[in-house]
Amino acid sequence: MKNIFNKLLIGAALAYGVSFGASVAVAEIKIGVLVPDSGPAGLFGPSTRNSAMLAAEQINAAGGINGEAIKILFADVGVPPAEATQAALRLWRGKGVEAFVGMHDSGVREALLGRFKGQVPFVYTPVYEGNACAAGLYATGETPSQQLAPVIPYLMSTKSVSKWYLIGHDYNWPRDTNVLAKQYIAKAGGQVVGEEYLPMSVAEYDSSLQKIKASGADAVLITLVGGGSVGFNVAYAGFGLDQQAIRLGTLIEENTLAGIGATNANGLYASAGYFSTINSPAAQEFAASYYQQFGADAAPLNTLGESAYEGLMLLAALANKAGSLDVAAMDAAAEGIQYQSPRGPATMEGRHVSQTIYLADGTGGAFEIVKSFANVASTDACNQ
Amino acid sequence: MTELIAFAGLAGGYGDSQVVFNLGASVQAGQALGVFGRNGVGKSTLARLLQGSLQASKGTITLKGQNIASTPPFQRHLLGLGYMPQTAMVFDELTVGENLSIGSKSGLAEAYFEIFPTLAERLKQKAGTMSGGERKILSFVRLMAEDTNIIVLDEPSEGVQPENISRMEQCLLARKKQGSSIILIEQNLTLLRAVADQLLGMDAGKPVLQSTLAQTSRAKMLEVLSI
Amino acid sequence: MTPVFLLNLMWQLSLLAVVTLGLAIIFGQLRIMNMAHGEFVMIGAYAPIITSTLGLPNWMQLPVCIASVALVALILERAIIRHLYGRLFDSLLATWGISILLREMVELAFGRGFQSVPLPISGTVSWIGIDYPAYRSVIIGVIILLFIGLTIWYKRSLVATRIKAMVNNPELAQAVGINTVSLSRRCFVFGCISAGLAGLIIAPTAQISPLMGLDYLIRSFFVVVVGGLGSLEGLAIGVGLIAGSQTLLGALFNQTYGYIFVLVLSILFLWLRPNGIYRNS
Amino acid sequence: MASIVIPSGLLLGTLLLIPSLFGDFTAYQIGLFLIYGIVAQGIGFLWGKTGILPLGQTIFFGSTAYASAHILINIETLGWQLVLMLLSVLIAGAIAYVLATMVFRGKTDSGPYFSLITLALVLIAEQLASTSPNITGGFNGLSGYEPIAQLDPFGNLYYLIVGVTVVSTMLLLALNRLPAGLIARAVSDNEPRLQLLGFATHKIKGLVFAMSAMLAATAGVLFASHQGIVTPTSAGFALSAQFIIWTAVGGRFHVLGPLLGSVVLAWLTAELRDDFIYWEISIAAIFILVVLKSPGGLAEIISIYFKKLVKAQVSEEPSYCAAPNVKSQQPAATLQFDQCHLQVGVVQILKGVTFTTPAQGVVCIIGPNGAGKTSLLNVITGNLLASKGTILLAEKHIHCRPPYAALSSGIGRKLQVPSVFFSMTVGENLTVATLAQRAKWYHYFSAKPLLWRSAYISSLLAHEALPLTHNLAKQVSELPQGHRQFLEFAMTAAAQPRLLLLDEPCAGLSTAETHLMTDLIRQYQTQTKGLVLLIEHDMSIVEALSDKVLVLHQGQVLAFASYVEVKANKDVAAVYAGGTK
Repeated sequence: MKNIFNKLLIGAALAYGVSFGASVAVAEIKIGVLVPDSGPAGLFGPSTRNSAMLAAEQINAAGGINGEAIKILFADVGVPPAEATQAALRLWRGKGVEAFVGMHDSGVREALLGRFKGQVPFVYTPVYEGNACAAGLYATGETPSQQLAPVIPYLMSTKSVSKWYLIGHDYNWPRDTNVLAKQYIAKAGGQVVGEEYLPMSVAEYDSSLQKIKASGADAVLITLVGGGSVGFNVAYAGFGLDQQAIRLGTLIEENTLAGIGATNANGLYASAGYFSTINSPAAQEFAASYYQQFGADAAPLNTLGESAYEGLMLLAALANKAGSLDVAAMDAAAEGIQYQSPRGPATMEGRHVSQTIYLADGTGGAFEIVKSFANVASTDACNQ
Repeated sequence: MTELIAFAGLAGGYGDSQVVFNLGASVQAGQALGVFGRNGVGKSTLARLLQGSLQASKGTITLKGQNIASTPPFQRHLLGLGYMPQTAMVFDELTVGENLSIGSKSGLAEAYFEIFPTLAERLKQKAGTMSGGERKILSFVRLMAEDTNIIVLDEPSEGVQPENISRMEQCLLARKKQGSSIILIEQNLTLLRAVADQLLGMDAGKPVLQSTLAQTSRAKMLEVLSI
Repeated sequence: MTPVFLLNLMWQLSLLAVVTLGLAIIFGQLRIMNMAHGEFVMIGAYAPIITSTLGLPNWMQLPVCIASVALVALILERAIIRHLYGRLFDSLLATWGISILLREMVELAFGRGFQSVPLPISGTVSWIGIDYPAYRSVIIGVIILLFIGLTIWYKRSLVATRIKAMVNNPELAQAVGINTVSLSRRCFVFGCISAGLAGLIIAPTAQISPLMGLDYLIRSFFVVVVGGLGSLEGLAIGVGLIAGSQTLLGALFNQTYGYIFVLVLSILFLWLRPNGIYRNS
Repeated sequence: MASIVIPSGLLLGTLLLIPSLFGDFTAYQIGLFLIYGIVAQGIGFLWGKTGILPLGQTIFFGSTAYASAHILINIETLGWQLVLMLLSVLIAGAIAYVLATMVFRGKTDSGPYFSLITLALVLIAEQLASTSPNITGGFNGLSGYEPIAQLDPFGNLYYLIVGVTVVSTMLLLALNRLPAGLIARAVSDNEPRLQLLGFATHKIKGLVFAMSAMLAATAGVLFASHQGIVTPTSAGFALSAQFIIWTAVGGRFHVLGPLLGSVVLAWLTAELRDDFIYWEISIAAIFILVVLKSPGGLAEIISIYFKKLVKAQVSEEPSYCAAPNVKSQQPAATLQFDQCHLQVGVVQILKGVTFTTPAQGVVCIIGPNGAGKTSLLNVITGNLLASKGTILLAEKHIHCRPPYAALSSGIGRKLQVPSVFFSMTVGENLTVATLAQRAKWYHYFSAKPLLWRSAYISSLLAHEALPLTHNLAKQVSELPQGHRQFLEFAMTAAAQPRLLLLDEPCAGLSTAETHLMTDLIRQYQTQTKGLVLLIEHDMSIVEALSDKVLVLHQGQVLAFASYVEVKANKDVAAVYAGGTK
């Protein structure tokens, strides 16, 4: 209960504090960071904000962008595209923001691209379906090819699985992901025994689980998102299907795993560019300063939240190399640019980031990295 | 004799419009007050003021010596006030049996099945599917079976067949003998004169005749009705 | 029609029945179109989390669930709902506002993240020749017993008749000595508690987050509409049609068809049989 | 006219100043809110006037947004683009009309069910939009097109939006002041009465719903150009719910209310959402408060203060003009019942009623309560359908048509408890009644018919004693019951039906008023030379008025003869033995 009061107090403080918080800026570069504060993705808001603040601090400590300090301004984009666009435009047109880092869904991205029209650099950071290409757009997030190309053959050989069942929500990202998944599975000598898409509005998985059971699948690729993923995985384990087939998810991160619960996570694998339990020095250091700065009970780190850090790091690297925040200059400088991050070394290729991909085992309720694949390039990137 | 219910200077209506003015009477145990008047003169409004679904804007209502002007209706019932409305007099969605068991000590109603045998046959029927007259009888029996001794009836004989009206009359007279007070609003003068001891004639919301039955001829009552 | 399918169907039916019960009471009996129904399910599902936050033992989940839902329901009834009896549209709008309010409150208190409640009974049991999750098996039994009890109570109890009477004819109800103010309040709180208990039952088998309520609202509404207001038989038929058709179509084709079919079915009922399929006459 | 031009002009002026005062970004924002406001205005008109609450306006908003995105992608020439967009708006209206008339046909109580139907439809629409990537681009939406006529959303497109907003506002303001608006208000006020005045209310509801749908659709067209992308959220329930909240808080009874609600709330949301974590809670709380305490919303509150500031002009006596004749004045005719039965549920109300009236005169219907008198009138008007037997008026079957068709076949009816339009003034009530059977469709869109005064109504109002004559500007809700009897009588008689059905017109009248009423009834009969059917308890009135008396008892005709004969009839005496009358 104490917790509740604390949060109420913080809320009140925020409400009062904000108007006084704006400091007088002297020769600063303002960067808009677009975070989901509301809606279903709202649970990623806090970790995204924190990661972005950490990145800004470190960028400034290292001399800023082209010698100027950066200041980040947040906007809530966890809302429908029309409202999200407005929030972003308010920063751009109203508050003099010169570049954007965005962590939001693809609908909002498309809406923003229609407004930015290459006039302002825009780093898009979350896991997404790939193939988004536009002037001034740079994607740091994992695309399906990166998450699946190395992981599927690895799991098939080490876990001796071959019969895959693909299940996802009925929209672009899962469908695009599964198109690639089917290629990789076929290439590794496996077969797809079922493919299914559920409407977002349905919270009932029994018939899908029955189909999985009947299909004799020994591996399930999950592209359900958020609450649907939690509900599915809980029911999955309840039926004892974890004894029949391993699960691989490309958007199962720390929050989702917490919702699934330790007892339901047996044989649940996740593939992503970041987990809070990566044990490289860079990742350890990042996590340590995150929890030091924002408290031990800060929103747990995860690949979506951390991606905002990546986005700002890439933006700084790009702008420094280009010598300005001019889109044409940055576009020219983009190819091959490298930067270091908690995820490991990263290289921009085709406006997407070639990066280390981690495979983690969620059994027991916490991700344990079982394998890392260095420098995985995206085949869903843009042709130069 | 004890006075069970009395009201004085009673006025009230709906919203801003006042419908009845300065009504007063008192009824002893074992006595009946008959209220009559043409359609729309405010008789039902008086009944609703007494029962409590309308709040009096002026005046007092005393139930067994206790002022109940601001007591909610369900408590008036618990104090012994029974009421049979003119319209919507039964629970249409409930069966006859449920209508009879809802407000009273169950079992009492059965005594009346001998008098009104049609009810006993229809215990499982929904009250709303019965005709107007049958519903009146159901509502009447429901009221009779209740554990109340101040009884307000708003046009119980409306649409009821003559033989059943005389049965109602018998029931009411029996209740008077048992010491209940009755306020009977009626247009059927035969029933009214058989039951009432005092009379209150109303026109345009005001009392126009207030007397005992003995002193009031039928002709005088008809005069009130065709003013 | 495999045995597993039948058990799944039973699970879905009993789950939807217990989730809808609260709405059937509040919408069906009190005529309050409670758009915040899902949020009461949600609060009930948070009961285990409240219990562990307070450091109470696990067996306290049930009392904590009842107490917390009852408290919220009581406050809302006194502050808002009691003004809405007999105002159907306004009840829809105001409870929509309430649902936002409750979601945001829970979010402030427990955060946006998913919560997880471990199964109180784990493993599977063997039924008619197949392994079925033990918790589900027990809950199916409990819900069936609960509804048998409820049906008997509903048929016999005077309270049920009095609620019906109150909704049917409030003025006469008062005249026969029913305290309608208090009866409506108790009825509303009871409906909310039953929604909360449904949440508690669901908690170990579903996602728990402040946004989960909407999952349970829409289907419950259409169950009540299709079945007809105000009777357990109607509730049963509604549950059977909605959960049955969705489960069947989900198994035969896919979930999207099942979902759209349920919506189309509801529209047809609302249009052609607005009083629902079951009318006791 | 001033009441339309002044607010619209002020609105136009204010909106035109915004870009230069606050810059093009604010104009862009306000542009979006105005688009939402247009949808809300449509909802406000529908909900505020007819009482129908649509929970799925984004069906129309979203589908025309998608349609116009496709048009902008695939069609090159501006002319064709505009034609197709207009077509999509019209299709939306047509679909809405068909939907509403189908649902409302034959029912007056389907309001809540209609709302739930629109809710289910919007859920279907959202589902289809997000899972049909080939048509809608799926979750990521449809984008990559230029706005209409290459208008810049940060520049000239704003002026187009302002233009549409002002046109929509003027349209609605004008409708409010035209007969069409009056009729729309009458629907939610008293639908059964409007039907008895010969209006097919399900079609009126359908038309108003179609209009609100077309406003939503027009806004959807603008939205596609303004945003450059259309996603399933534009066709979703969440946005629909927002529209409702904005409409309610802004005020559904005023044309500018929903616009104000949308702009203010959406703008505050955009400004406060990021920083004030209690914003959503505040909105919810405000919304609940409005629903409970102030159904008129912001607009109502503002207009109360406004009226305190600005003194209302003394309105001069309007100059009335002669109303045209009723569409078809039918000759007097006999009413014929043949073995007519009526069953409701399991109750037999009419059991083989047979009689034939003369073509002219006053027929009084008497009988004990529950004899079936009012039900008899109900089967004549079609409010209840006879289960067996035939009813003929002028040799034509009339027992199986809806109540709204009664008046056009020459049947007017006054109900037992005076049924008038309670939220209107006496004058407005009379206007609605005067429009009945006289106005052609275009008359509803012209102000002049509001000043129609038929010769008959003028002659009625000429009676100094008539309690309506000096109360024309008074609200009906302030009128005593007795005066409402006169109003309803006047409204029923306004179309001069050849068969006038009056259910206890003298109940609750004083002696003098009773005399006036009986005089009026007699005068009506002599003037029109038609038939009056009158239910009456008071035998003195029956004696004074009746040419013939129909005695009903337990659903059957006990006697049908002159007053003297009936009075001497033993059966009749037996029925009334217990009573006074």
